[in-house]
Amino acid sequence: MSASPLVAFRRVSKAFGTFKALDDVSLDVRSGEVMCLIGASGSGKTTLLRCVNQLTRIDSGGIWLDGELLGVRESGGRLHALSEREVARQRLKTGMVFQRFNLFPHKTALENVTEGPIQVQGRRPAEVRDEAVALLARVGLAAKAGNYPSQLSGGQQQRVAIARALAMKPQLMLFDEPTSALDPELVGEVLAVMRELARSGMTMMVVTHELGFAREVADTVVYMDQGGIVEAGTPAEVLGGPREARTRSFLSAVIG
Amino acid sequence: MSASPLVAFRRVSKAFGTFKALDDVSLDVRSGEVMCLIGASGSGKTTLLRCVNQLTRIDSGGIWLDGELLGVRESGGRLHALSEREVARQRLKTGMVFQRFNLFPHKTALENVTEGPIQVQGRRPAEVRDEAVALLARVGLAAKAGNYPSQLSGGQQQRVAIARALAMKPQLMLFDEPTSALDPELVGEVLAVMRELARSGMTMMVVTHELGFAREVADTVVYMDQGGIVEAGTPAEVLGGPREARTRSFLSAVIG
Amino acid sequence: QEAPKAALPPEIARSGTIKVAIVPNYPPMEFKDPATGQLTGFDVDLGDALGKTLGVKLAWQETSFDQMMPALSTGRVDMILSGMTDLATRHETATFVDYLRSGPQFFVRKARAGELKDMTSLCGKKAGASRRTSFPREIAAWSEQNCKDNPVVFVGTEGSADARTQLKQGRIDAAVQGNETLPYVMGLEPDTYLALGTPIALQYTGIAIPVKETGLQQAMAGALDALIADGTYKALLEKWKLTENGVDKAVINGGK
Amino acid sequence: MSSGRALAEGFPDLTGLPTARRAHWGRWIAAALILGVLALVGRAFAQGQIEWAYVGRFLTVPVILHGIVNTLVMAVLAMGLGIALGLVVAVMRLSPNPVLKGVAAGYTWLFRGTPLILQLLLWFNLALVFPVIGIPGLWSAKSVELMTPFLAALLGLGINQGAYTSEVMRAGLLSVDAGQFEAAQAIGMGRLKALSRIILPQAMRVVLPPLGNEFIGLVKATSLASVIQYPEVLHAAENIYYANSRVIELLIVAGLWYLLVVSILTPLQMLLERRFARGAARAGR
Amino acid sequence: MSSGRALAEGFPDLTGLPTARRAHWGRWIAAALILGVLALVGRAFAQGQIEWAYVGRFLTVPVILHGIVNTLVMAVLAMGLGIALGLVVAVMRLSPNPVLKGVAAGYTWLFRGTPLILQLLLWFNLALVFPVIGIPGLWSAKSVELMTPFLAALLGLGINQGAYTSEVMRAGLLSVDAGQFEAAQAIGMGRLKALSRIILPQAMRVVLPPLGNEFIGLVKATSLASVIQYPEVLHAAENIYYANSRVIELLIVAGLWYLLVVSILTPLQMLLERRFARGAARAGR
Ligand SMILES: Nc1ncnc2c1ncn2[C@@H]1O[C@H](COP(=O)(O)OP(=O)(O)OP(=O)(O)O)[C@@H](O)[C@H]1O
Ligand SMILES: Nc1ncnc2c1ncn2[C@@H]1O[C@H](COP(=O)(O)OP(=O)(O)OP(=O)(O)O)[C@@H](O)[C@H]1O
Ligand SMILES: [Mg+2]
Ligand SMILES: [Mg+2]
Repeated sequence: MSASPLVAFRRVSKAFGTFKALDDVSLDVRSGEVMCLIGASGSGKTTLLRCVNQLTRIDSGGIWLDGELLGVRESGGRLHALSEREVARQRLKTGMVFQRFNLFPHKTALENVTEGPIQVQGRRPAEVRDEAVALLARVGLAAKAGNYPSQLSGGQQQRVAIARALAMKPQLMLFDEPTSALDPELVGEVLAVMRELARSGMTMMVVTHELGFAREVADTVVYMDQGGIVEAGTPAEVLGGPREARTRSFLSAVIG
Repeated sequence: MSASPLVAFRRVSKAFGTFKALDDVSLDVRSGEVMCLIGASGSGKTTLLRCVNQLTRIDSGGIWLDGELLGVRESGGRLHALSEREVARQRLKTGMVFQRFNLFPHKTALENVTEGPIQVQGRRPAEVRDEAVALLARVGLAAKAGNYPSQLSGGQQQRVAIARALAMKPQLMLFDEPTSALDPELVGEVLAVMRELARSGMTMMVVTHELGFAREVADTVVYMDQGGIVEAGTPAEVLGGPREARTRSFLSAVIG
Repeated sequence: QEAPKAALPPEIARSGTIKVAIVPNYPPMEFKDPATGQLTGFDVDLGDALGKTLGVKLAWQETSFDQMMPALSTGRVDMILSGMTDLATRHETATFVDYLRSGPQFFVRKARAGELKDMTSLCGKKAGASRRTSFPREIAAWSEQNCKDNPVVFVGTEGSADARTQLKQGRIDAAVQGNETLPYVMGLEPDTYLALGTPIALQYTGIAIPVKETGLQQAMAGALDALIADGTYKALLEKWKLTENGVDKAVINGGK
Repeated sequence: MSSGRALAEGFPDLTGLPTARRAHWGRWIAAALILGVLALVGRAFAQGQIEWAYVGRFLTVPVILHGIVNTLVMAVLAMGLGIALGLVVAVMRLSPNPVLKGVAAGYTWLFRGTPLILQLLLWFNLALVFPVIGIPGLWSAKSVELMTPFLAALLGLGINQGAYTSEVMRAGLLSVDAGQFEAAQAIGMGRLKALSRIILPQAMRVVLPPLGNEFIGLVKATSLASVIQYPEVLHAAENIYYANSRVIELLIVAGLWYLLVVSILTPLQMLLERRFARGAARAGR
Repeated sequence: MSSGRALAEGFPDLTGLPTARRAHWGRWIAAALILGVLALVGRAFAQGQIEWAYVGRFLTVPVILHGIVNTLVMAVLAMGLGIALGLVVAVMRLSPNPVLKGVAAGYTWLFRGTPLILQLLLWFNLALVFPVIGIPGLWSAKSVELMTPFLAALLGLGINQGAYTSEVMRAGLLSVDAGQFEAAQAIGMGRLKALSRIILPQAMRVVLPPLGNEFIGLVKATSLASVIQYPEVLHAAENIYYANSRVIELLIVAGLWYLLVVSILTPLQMLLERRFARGAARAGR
């Protein structure tokens, strides 16, 4: 581990009221690494992702992305929150895929993908369009570019959401249970796209309950419980022979 | 089968548009009989019950309840529809329990039970109250009389719905999948109440997917398909050794 | 001839226009010709003649009755020339240059001429007049004097047109309007109305000018006297059938 | 917490550092600006040509007090009429009979489509159309005697309100689950009883908030009845300023009263809403 | 169909018998009564003291046509102002800053709580409070010259409308799923861009129907601007009846025009609604 990690969490804590959603978390994600986060409901997985994307603001500690401290600037021994504009700039380095897709319902699949590059990055529409069409083709939806989200199945919508995030050319992709709102027969098509993405070298943090996917694709599996990281290692280590009792009982419950 | 049946369907048909929901159905229900209706979705089970209760009006044929022709009067070789008031009177002979409970949300459990006797039958409130309390006790909800439906679990709501129907002292109870909107752990308490009711001698028509209940409690099991009765007999005959191929394939799918 | 013009306030002399508020709802004093929509009436003719004498143009500003006095206070207009009755209560805000004498007069429907022969036959009856005028008080005063304990019942209406509408329906027995307007109104609907007796009070109608604008007051009074002297005034009176109502000379604040 | 992996060096521990709260300068400047402008406006009003002494003097004179009472009486009665009509019309619109349906739709269209002031004047001047009203042979009366300002205002406001209320009611009735009507039928209730005891009380939850708005609107619309001599508060204020020319001052008096009434009605509405939310607390649909 | 069981005797086969349709006497009698009454009313109107010739003659005179154009121009502009204000105020009410929130709530309370006619007169007579308006040292103007009937009507109607519209907008903004805002943030949009490109277009679906009602109300409320001499259609009608005393006839002329406008607006609203339902066709939430 000589190269500096792409993402570094150091002693990150976050509480909602008195409830500690993240409790002193430290973690590295290397460039090109695919990390799967698993854990029971309420263990803080979503919160961890949202802190990287600054949809949630952390209480203490620090997160560095690509060497840059997120959300705050240190000066004179104090931390100063960044402006909305600076936060928006930092967000561009990450792409986020939500559990409930959150596609823009009033825009077609293509418009969903081009919206960010054109409106936020201010790039030339013609050029962006071509890229977007290519991206949609990459997620297998070339034929659906003109469809509105309501005219797509859940799996198709989630693939558009992935294309939308990729269109911003992020360095890191965040997935929050991307398949858990899907009917079982649609899960496969989304996982296939993610698998392809992993193979292409994208750094990914994936919250998922799909242990098969984790076992096959992840470089690292992280098991979380009660806002903390209980165990992290290769899929073989964490899923195959967990050291911690908590991990074992969780895995046996999930596999059933 | 010497005594006249409590309910008699003769050549009953009902179409919605061009779709035949009931197709020339003839059937007898004896007084005191517990009849379970089974069949695939869309086979016409609900429609059959609703015709007895006149929530749905039949197209042709006749249904007699307690010797009285329902919904129409014959005179001069023609059938004349009864007035709303006469239909309401005929409805009092049946009690209906819906899949989705349909309790009155703005009234307490007790008020739900007393509403009919006081408002429709015009009986003395004090007397009705005492009976209603006894009925709630019978379905195991003496302690919940003052609760609003929103403060009750699904199983409790359904038991209140049964008490509400019983309060009208019907001759026939109709149940339309009374447990299928319930979480698995709540199904038992409702079936227990129905079992007790069957034992007390109430005539019952029950649409259900609970084959165990049918096997144990029913006198007759009727299998419906495409708006018609395919097979009817004792639970042992219909569930144990169905004669018809359609029944066999349905049963294997359900138990499967 | 030079005197009135010299009295004009410098600002008006410079701009050459006087802004005048007018409410065109009081034929024949001022109204809009239904056919052409043009502003017309005695006040309009008189104003234009006054303007000519003074060598200025009159800019007529149509307004509503409620809005006339505020318009004078805010300086939106320089004066009001709109059949306004000179009342002592109004002297706080305005000084009046009186140009007509008139009096509120009862009139009834011709159909009831037999029953309502003279003014005293109105005692105990209902009489209506615009509540925006001083007529309510004058009717009360007249009733006090002439009817004793069988007073005229006053009904305040939205305007004189409304009073006539109510008279036609028989909602009121008599209406009161300034006698200067009666000939015109009776001409509109011939054989409908009948004037009763004589005016019940004597009032002045004047040009309202802010109290502190003494120069404008002098100019107007002077110009009016000039018109009276050269016969223009008399010709206008004849044109609008107002010969009964003329004054011999401009009066300042003649109202009580 | 042990993560089982070595962590890269070079990222300092920030947990000890205090975080300076970001000052939202933009927001606070905007707020300060607005407050400043409000203060200026207030000062100007206090110093302007408005004589506040008049406002104070006339705020509680008997005519004005009487006017505000009349306003409230009329608003309450007209709302009552409007609700009754609105309910009947809403039920008619949902009926299967095409004639009833058409009449109900026409009523809504006509009375929502024409200005209230016209409707008031037409009612008040009904005698132009029907000089005599009655049941031939049985009873009759001269319309002008029957159609007092009070009755004309009540009919005009109430019937106009009925057109608006019918739409609110219709939405309310449609919001109640169809299963409720069937459950009521199943225990032998007729249409009317089911409507009054089962459907309506549940519809109230949806109906009350817009009805509250409508009522506030109606309180203010009552001022239009001044054109037909109904002595409501604006009429009273007008009568005073016709005599003393203090137009703006008297209008402010009326405005303050309206503001008071509206301010009282809002919490009242909340209370009613809570009353009808009975049993729905945790329905969690 | 074989039921496998013997059926009891004594129940005749009714399938051959024709069913006499039940005549809904009650309903048809009600309908007939209503139609009868309508016919009578119509006849009375035709025969009453209303001179329909006048209605016909004045329906299309230039002053009236000019009036209805002015009505529409004012309604459209005031609605525009109202929507802009309503949007800003709605966003302010949802902001975390307590001052902005308070100012927004106060605005809604004040302008919804006072009669529109008072607001119109206050704007028109602003010179009572501010004789001169301007930026000190830079530019100034006499208020009475600035505050024409047109501008006063626009401000009065628009600002009042803004108070109502803000509530509609607030409901609309709240109706959009919070995930949409997060998704917009996630692709790097700022607050404003997210609002204008993502949230608002979706809120329109919820906002349009009540906004349509508000606009119809505004068209009719424009008639109040006649007190400050804005030459809208009712003002034009009044000017004519002051001269010829045909009060009811001219009011009917104005009423017919309003009715026409409202009748045209309703289908227009439908069209707009369909436009903004883009993509929502089968969302099936
Ligand atoms: N905005 C919030 N306000 C209050 N509590 C919150 C908020 N967001 C999350 N929480 C709480 O923080 C805890 C951790 O939430 P988080 O969503 O990170 O869990 P998770 O591991 O993603 O669970 P799941 O598998 O259910 O998505 C939960 O108990 C949740 O209730
Ligand atoms: N009111 C209606 N209008 C049109 N079609 C109807 C109506 N009610 C029922 N149907 C149709 O009639 C058929 C029979 O319906 P029914 O509800 O009786 O079936 P079921 O056996 O109760 O099925 P399930 O197990 O799904 O409740 C279905 O295809 C249904 O779509
Ligand atoms: Mg989560
Ligand atoms: Mg069913």
